[in-house]
Amino acid sequence: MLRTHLRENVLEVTPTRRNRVFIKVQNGSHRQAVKLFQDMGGHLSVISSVDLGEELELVYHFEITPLQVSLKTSAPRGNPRIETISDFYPSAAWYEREAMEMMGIIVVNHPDPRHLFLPDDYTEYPLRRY
Amino acid sequence: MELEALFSLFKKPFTVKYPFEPSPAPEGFRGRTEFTDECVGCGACAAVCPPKAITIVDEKKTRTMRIDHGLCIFCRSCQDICPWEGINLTQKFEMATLNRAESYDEIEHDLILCQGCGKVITTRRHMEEIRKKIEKVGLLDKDRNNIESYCISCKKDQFAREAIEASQPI
Amino acid sequence: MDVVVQFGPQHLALAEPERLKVYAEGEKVINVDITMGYNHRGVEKLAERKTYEQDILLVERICGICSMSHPLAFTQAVEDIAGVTLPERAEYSRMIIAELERIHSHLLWAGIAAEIIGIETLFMYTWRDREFVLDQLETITGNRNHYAWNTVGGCRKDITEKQIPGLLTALEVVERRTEHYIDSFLRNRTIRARLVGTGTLPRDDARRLCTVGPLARASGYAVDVRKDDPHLAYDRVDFEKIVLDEEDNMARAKVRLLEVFESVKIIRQAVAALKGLKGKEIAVPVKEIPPGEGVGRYEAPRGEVFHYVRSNGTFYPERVKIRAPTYANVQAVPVMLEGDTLGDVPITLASIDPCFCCTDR
Amino acid sequence: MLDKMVNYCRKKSPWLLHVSCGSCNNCDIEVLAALAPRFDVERFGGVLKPNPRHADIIVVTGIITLKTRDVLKRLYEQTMDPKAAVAIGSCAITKGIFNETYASYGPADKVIPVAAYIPGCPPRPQAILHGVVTALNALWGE
Repeated sequence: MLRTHLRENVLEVTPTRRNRVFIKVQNGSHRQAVKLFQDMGGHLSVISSVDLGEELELVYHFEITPLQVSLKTSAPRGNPRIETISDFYPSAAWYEREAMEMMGIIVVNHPDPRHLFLPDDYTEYPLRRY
Repeated sequence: MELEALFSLFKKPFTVKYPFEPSPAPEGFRGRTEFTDECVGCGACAAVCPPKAITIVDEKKTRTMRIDHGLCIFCRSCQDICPWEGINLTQKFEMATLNRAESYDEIEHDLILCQGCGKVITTRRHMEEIRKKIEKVGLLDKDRNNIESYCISCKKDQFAREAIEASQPI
Repeated sequence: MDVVVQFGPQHLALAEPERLKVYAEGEKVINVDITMGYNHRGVEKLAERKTYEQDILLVERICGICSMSHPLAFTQAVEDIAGVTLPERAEYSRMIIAELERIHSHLLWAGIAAEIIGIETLFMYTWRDREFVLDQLETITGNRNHYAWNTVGGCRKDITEKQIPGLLTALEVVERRTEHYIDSFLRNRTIRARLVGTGTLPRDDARRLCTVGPLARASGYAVDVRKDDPHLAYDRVDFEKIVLDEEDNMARAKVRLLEVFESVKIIRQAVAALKGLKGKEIAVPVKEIPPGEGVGRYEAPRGEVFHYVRSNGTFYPERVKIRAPTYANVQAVPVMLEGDTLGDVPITLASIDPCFCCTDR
Repeated sequence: MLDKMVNYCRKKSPWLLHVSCGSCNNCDIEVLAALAPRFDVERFGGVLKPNPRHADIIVVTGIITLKTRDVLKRLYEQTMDPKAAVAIGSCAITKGIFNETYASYGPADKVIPVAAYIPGCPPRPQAILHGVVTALNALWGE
């Protein structure tokens, strides 16, 4: 169903055990997908950030009973800009704040881009691997 | 609640009399970690220890293995991995100390050094145990009795030299 | 924007260091600003430097009360990647420890809540009865809180026949005492005055803010991973999902105390099942963990614990993401406090059973 | 003579200030459990006081995280003399399993002087009682 909505923006679909599907979409079209999930009554579990080397990835984990969907989107390391989804899910705001301070992803249009866990004067991104 | 208070009047106190009476830990409690006499000094415990509380220091001909009780997290990984039952978690829990430097447990082992290059091979006890195991299987080469006093790279060299010597036409 | 009241980092009502800025107008709370991070230990980064076996012990030490839930979610994720099926005996014994933990956590919460609203007697009583559960955990696992029970593919220790009678007696004591506590919570006028009608979280807000656990269930939003996405042997035992729709602090207290009975029910069934599985293996060996991604979820006492593990085929995981239940729930605190009085701040904050050490990691 | 008496009185009523500096909550709970009916520190006159001005003994748990260092320092300064700090658990003594983390300044004795150490992860409440009694004996005489 997602394919019909997003067409060429879906890059990769990998199902795993236990009803979970990992879907990779192009940066920018993730907002459409998230809106779709919200209309379907999805529950946002968490947003995790991964350092892939050349790209920084955000993984949005949703639970849309009975299916569980993990939506991935990535941005290049030099300019890691990904648009916020906190207007759909208010609880995403904190997860995005964490991704910003830990991984150095710039979340565009974030309502409250302060540090969440680290002290305000901490400038490194501790979770970057490469 | 009122009844509860009334009943409590006639009950034995629930509080343990701990410092005045011993309060032993149950069997299987993960308390103070100690080396036993069975330890051969192989160092498997140091490799699995999550906080790296077991340190190995090789100095001249002795190996000192030391567990720092302040760093230990009492997870029993070392006891599970040890093939010789050389380390175990006792039921002692009274470890409070005023001097941080004295809260450790230590064991010393003799080392075998390579006769070729002087590198550390392993401890004497460990080698004895390995010999016993090999003897059991019947793989021990009677001719080369001192083979274990060389490290692997020296052993390779020696083997190669012997092979060359053997292949030399006389 | 009249008064700004600071709570913490060192505060009577908070055992953990966390800071709340409460903006109030007179007595009425307008907004709450929560500063996190006083407990941040960098577990996610540390997990990348340790092996999977060591990581289980590390994630156990994220939280002292959920010290079974985090390893369960983590091993579930890793076992997912490795494609391991657990032996049945390991499933049941893991479940027993996890449910014992739920009982002691809920009793602990009841005590803390009672102390916060000023009833120290109830605190003493609940913490006394909690000791029965902790004694059992100590004899079974070897430590009162950090159990070191799990390994990838099973358990490290087995529940022996000798330990079962003691376990069943402790359950009886807990069951009898919990009835008494429910009675006290429902009848005591002081407790009712403090709990009924305060800290309201409407059902729509609970859904919108993606809350989990007893907080969501007390607001009529029925999420329970044990039922929705059963792991271990939860689909083979009979228990109920407790959902109330009173939406206030009292409902949360009721949900937690009623869940103690369900846990007792689950443990009894699991012990009976263990008797039928005598002499079976408790762990399957796992040789290697292939590259891949896995997700582990478990219903901790406070709600859903979420672990996302990505492996790259080596002994060390590439990324571990941990979402503790309080992380999702604490964002609902401003909504719950809005319009309440300043005196209700501690109990409303306590009613989500906050575990900031989980949240900060 | 007077000193002896004062010390005797102090030993009979050690008031504890519990400071959690980024622990896993477990040592905190065991400290609380030591106050609960089973172990009951009040037998020795010990009372948990959240206010540093009232406390004699500071109980420190947890690695000292980036944000809590200043808090701990300030609380130690605010406590009245004579005072003593007790580090509980592996984290407060050496950082324990978190010893490679980026988010910590170091163990408790790097920030404040520590009088006694109670190893354990977490220590049993009995071990905490034993540790507090050891510290009291060492500080204010047998």
